[in-house]
Amino acid sequence: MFVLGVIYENCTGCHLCELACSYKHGGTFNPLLSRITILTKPEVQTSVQVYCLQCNDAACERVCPVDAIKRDKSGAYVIDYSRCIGCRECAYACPFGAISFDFKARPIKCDLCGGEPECVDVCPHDAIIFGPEEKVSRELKRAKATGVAYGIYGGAESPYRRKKAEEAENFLREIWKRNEGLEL
Amino acid sequence: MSGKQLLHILPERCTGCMDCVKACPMEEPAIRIPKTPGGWDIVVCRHCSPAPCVDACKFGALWVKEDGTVFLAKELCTSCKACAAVCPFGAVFLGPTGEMVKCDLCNGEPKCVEACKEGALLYGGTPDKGLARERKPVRELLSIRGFV
Amino acid sequence: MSALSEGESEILFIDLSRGKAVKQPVKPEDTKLYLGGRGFNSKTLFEMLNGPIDPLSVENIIALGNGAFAGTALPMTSRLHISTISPLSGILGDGNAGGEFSAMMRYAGYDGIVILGRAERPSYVWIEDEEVEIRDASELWGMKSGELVDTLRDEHGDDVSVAGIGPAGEHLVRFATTMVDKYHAGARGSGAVWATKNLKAIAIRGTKGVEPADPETFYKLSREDLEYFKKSEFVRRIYSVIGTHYGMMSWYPGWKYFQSHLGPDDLPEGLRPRDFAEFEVGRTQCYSCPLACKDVYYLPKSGEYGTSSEFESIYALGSNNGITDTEAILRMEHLADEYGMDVITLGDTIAMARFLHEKGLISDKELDGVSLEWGDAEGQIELVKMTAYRRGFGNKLAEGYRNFAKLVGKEVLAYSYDVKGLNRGWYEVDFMNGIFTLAHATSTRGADHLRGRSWAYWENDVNMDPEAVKRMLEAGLPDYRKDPVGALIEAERACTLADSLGRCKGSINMWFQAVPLVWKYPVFKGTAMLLKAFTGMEFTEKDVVEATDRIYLTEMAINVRQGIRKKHYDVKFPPELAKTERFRRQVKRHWEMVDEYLERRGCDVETAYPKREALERLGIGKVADAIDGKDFPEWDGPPLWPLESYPGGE
Amino acid sequence: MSGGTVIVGGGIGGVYTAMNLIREGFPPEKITIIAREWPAYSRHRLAEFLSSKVPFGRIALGLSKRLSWMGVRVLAGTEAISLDTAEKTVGIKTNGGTSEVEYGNLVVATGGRPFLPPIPGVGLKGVVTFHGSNDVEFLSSLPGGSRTVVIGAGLVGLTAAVALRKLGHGVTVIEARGRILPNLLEGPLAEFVGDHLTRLGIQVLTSSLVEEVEGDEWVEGVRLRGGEEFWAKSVVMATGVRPNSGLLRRDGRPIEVDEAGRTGFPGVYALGDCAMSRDFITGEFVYRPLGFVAGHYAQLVARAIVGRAVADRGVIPTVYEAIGPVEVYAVGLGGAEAEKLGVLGDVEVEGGENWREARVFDADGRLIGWERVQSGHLHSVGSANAYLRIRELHGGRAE
Repeated sequence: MFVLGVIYENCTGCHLCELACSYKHGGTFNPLLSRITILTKPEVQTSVQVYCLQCNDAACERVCPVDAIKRDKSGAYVIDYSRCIGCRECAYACPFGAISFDFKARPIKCDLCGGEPECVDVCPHDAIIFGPEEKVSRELKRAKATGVAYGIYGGAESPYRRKKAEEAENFLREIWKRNEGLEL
Repeated sequence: MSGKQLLHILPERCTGCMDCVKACPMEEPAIRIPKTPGGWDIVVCRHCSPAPCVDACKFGALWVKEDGTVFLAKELCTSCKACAAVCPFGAVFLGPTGEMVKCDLCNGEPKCVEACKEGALLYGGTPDKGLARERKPVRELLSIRGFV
Repeated sequence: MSALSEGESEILFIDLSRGKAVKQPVKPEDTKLYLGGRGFNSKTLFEMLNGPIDPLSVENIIALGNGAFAGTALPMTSRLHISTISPLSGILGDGNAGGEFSAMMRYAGYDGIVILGRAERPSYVWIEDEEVEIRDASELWGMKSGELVDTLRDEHGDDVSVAGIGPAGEHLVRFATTMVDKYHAGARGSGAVWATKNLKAIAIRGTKGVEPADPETFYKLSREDLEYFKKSEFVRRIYSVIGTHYGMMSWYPGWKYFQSHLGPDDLPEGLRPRDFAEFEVGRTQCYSCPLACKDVYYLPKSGEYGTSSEFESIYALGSNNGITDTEAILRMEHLADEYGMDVITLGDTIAMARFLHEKGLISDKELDGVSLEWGDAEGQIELVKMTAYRRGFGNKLAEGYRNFAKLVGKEVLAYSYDVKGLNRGWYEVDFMNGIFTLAHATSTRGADHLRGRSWAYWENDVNMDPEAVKRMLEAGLPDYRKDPVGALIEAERACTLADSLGRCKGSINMWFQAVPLVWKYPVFKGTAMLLKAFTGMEFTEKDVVEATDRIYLTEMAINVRQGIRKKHYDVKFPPELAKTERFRRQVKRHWEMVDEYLERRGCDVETAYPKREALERLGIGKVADAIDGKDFPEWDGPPLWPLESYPGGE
Repeated sequence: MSGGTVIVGGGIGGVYTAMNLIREGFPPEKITIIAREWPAYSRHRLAEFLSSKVPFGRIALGLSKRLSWMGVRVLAGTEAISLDTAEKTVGIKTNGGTSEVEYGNLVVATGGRPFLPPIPGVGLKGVVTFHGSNDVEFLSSLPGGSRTVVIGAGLVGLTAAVALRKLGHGVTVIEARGRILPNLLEGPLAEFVGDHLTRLGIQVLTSSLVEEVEGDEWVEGVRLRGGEEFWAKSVVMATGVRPNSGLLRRDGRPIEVDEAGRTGFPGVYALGDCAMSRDFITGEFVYRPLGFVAGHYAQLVARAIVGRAVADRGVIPTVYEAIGPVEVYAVGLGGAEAEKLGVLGDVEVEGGENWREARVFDADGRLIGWERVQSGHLHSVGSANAYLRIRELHGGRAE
C-alpha cells in the first residue's frame, strides 16, 4: 500500500503544496481550497501539517450517513459528491481536521490525486513523500533522527548546522574554481 | 466571507451543561444534548447541502435560504414528518405541540454558539481551515511546536 | 476572483481623514500598461501627488501593491511593494517586503491599497475580503512588530497577515520600515509615513483565491520554473543552506565605513556563514518560495527568536562598524525588525558617525556619553534602541544617512556616499566597466543594489548556471563588457519587472530569480507567456519591455517633481581620492555614461527630464504634461524638522 | 368563474394546491375552495392535540389564513354534492341551500374518511375514530383513568393509544392481523415496538378479531371472537381510511389519475386521500392515504393547471413516527406492500439492544425499502442513505 507522509523536519512552510493542490482540484490558487494544510509559524520555523492519513477503517468512512466515502484503488478515501449531502459528519469525525470545506460547504479531502499526488511533486524540500508504507515510515524515522542531530528539537548544541554551512562555503569555492577561465 | 456560514459541532468537548439548550431562542429548543455512554452528543441541524429533508418535503416548508441556511417555515408545515424520516441525525424533530422543530441559525447569530463556554460549538465561514486547528491532535501539535 | 483582465480585482483607497474606504476596479488596460505591484504604485503616486511635497506631511500617500502574479504557484511571487515619497531621501521611496501580505491581498480581491490622509487618533485597518474597517489602535500604539502581529492575530485569527510599523515608525525615524508579518521589511522610510497618518497596521485575510485565465498553461510554466530551482545544485547545497550569507563570501562587504572591502579570504571569525549557522534553528522563506533563504535563529543570551538575518544586515551592522560579534549582530538585526528600521541605513549611518568621530568631525561633547569606538557591539545595541526612540544622539542618527551628515555640517556631506540621499558605499567607475556607479546614479529611488546593479553583469547567475547565462547572451542580452549602458538598462528592466510581478529579486540578486523562466526563454519571453496565460490578454516580449520603461520614466517624472535634476546623477568618492587625476578621469567617464544612458532612456541630456516624445511613444503623454517646461525647487534631501519637534525627540 | 380553479376540499390537498397555484403565478382571486371545515388543520398533530392539550390554533394550518388574505375565495361550511363535467359546474350545499359553481379546472381533494368495519355496536356512543377534531375533543373529555380500547394497530391507532396512555387511561390495542403496524414494518421490528408499548402499560393483542362492541346507548366494552371481553368507556376505531370519491365514482374506490393527477374528465384533477397515487419504485398507481402524497400531487396538479409540463416518477414513501419512546422510520416499500405489488425479493433484518433495522430488496437484489425502529438516542440513522439509494436505483431524481 502506498502512503503519503509529511516530514515535519524538512518543511519550511512555503505553502506551495497548498497552491498546487488547490490548482489540481479546481484550477484555482487558494490555500483554503487545498486538501493539505500547513499551519505555519515562520518566526520559529515550525509548522503543523494537516493532511489525510488515509486511515485503515477510517472514521470518516464509518460515520458518513450516506456511504459517500469509499476507498479507491490508490488507497485514498474519496468523496462521492453525487451522494454527499454536506452534513460535515466526516469532518467532525476526522481526528486530524484533514477534511475541510469548499465555497459550497462541500467537504473536501485528499484523494491522493489518483495515485500521483501533486503536493509531493512540488515540494521543494522533499518534505512530502509518497511510496510504500515501509519506505515512508523509514524516511520519517530517518528525518526525525536528522532533526535531532540538527538541533530542531532544542537541547545540546549541534555541530551539524556548522558543518552544513562549511560544506556550502566549500562548494561555493569549488564553483568559483570551476568557473575560472570560463568563456561567456 | 464569500462562502456559507457553518455551525460546527465538536461533541468531544461537550460537558452537558445545557447552556446552549437554554440559550436557544426557539419555543422548543432546536438543539438537543442527549447523554451517550461516552459523554454527550450534540443534535442540531447541519444545514446540509443538498439536504435530504428539503428534498423530502412536499409542502415547500423547507428550503435553502440565500446564505445556505436550511429554513423551516412553520406556516407551511403539516407535520407529515417526511423530513424527520430522512434526516440522519434527528435534527428536525417533532415537538411536544405536534409542530416540527429545526434550527434556523438565529439569522446568522447563533445564540448557542455564544453560550457554549467549552468551544463545542463553533460558527464560521467557508472555506476555512479553522476546524483543523480545533482538532485535538492538531492542537497538541500546535502547542508542542510552539504556536500557543 | 479570477484573472486581472476581467477587472475583478480592485484598488482599495483608504482615506483616513474621512474614515472611508473606496474601491476602484483595476482596468485591464492599466495591467497592460503598468503590470501591477511597483508599476501600479508608481502610477498612483504620480497621479495622486502634485509635488514637490514634504514626505512627512499629510499630503503624502502610501501605495501597497502586490504584483501581477501574487498568490499564485509561480514561485517567489509574494513580494509586497510599498511606495511613497521617502522621508529619508525626499524622492520616490519604494521597497518590497515578503511575508504573506501580498498573497492575502490578492486572495481578498485587491491588487493595490492606497493610504491617504490622516486619522484623528491611532488606528488600524482590518480587511476581510470586501469588508474594510478602520479601527481604534490606541492599545497597539507603542508595540514592537512581534507583539503587534501577535495581538492582531489573537484578535482576528492566526491566519491573518499584518503590515504595520514598530516604534521607529511611530517616532518618525526617517528610515523606519513597513514591517510585514514581524520580520519582513519594506525600506526607504515608509514606516514614518504610516505614523504621520496615525496608522499602525493593516491586518488582512482573503478567502477568494485567484484563478488564472488559462490555469493549465500558467501552472505548467510555473512548475517548469519551480523545477529549475528545485533541481539546482547551487540552490540545494548553498542557497537553501546559508541563504544570503552567501554574500559574505561573494560580495565584498565594506569594512569600517567602506575603508576597505572584505574578500572571501579576509572574513574575520564571527562573520563567516558558518558562524551564523551556529545560531540557526531552522530555515524559512516568504509565501510560495522554494528557496528557504531565511534563517531562523535563536539568541541564547536574550532568549529571543529572530529570522532573516541577511547579508545586508551583517555587513551594515557588523563589518562596516568593525563588529564581529555574531550574536550581537543577530540581536541588532532582530531589534531593527522589532522597532521597524532599515538595517542598511541604520548600520551605515552609525558607521559614518564612527568614521566622522574618528576623523574628529564629531566631537565627544556631541555624543552625550555614547561610545563610537569601532567594534563596540554592546554600545551599538544601545545606539539602535536610542535611534528607534530618538533618544539623545539617536535623535540625529534617526534622520538617516545623508540627513545625518547634513546635521553634522555641510562640510561632511562629502563623506556621505549617497546618490539622491540613499547610501550604497562607494565604488570606482572602472569597477565592472562603470555599471556599479552608473546603476547607483540612475536608480529612481537613489543609490541601490536592487535596481539593476548586480543584474547588469550576471554577478550571481554565473555561479548558478553559466550555460543559461550563455543562452541569455546569445539571445541578445547586452554584454556589460561591450555595452555597459545597454546592460544596465536591460537589468533595470528586469528589476522593474520583478517588482511589478511581485517576484523576489533581493535574496540573491539574480536574473533567474527576478525574471521568471529567463533561463529557458531569454529574456522576457517567459514573462510574456506567463502574463498572457494569467491575464488572458495578448502580451508580447515588447509589451513587457515597454511596460517596464513606462514605469521607469513615470518614476523619473515623480522625482523631477521632487526637484531631481541631472546634477543629482553624480558619483561619490572619498574627498581625498576625488581630487586625484585617476578619479577625475573616472568622473568624466561617469558623466559620459550618464549622457548615453539618458539619451537611450529617452530623457533630455541636459535636464534629465523624460522627453515628451519618449513618453508619448509609450502612450503616457499625460506624464509629459505634468513636468514639461516646469521648474521645480532643486532637491537637497527632504525638509528636515527641528530635532525637538519629532515625537520623543530630545 | 369561468377559467377559475375550483378546489373541492379544505384539507391539506386542497390548501396546498391553492398555494402551489399561486406560486406558479395563478391569480389567487381566481381560486375557489369549497371547504366543509375551515380553517384546515393537520391530522398529523391530533395525537399531540390530545395528549398535550395544545389549543386548536396550533394544529391549524397557518397557510389557510394566508390564503384568505391573499384573496382566495373560500366557501367555508360548504359541501360539494354533485358534478356536471359537461357543463363544468359543481353543485354545492351551504346552510341548507344549494347552488352551482362553474369551474375552468376542478381539483377534487375530498380526502378520505375512516373505515368502519361492519361490527355490531360500532354505532354506539363512545365509539369514535381518530380522524377529526371532534373525535379528539371527545377523547380529551374522558375522565382520568378511563379504559379505552383501540381497534387497529396502524400508525393512527398506535399514536392514539400512546396519547391516551399519556393521559392516564388504561389502553388495550386490538389488531386483527398477526402483528402491529402490519403494513409498515417487518415482524421483528413490529415486535420491538410492541414490547415497548407493553412496557408503557398498553395491552396489545394481535390476531384478534372484534366480534362486537358491547353496550346499550353508550359503549361498555368489546368482545373478541374467542369470547374474551374487555371493559371500556370508549372505543377508538383506527381501522383504516377509505376515499371520499363520491363526486366522481359510486363504487367507493379511489379516483384514478395519471402522473399529473388528471382524471378522465377534462379539467378535472384529483389528489390526496380520495385518489390514487404513483409509487416511485414500481411506477404503479396505488392507494396511499398519506399526507406527503397529497403534498406531492398538490405540486404536480398546480403545475399541470398552469400548463407546465409534468414528468413525474411518483412518491417515495418516507414515514417517521414517534410511538412513545420508539422512533419508527420507514423509507420505500414495506415487505407487505412490496409483496402486494409483486416485487418482493429478500428481507434482511438486523438489530441491537435498542434498535432494529430491516432492508427490503426486490427480486434483482435492489433496495426497495428500509425500516428502522429504535429507542433512546443513536447518533445517526441510515434513513438518508436509504432514501438516496432508492432514488438512485429506481429512475433518478424524484420530481
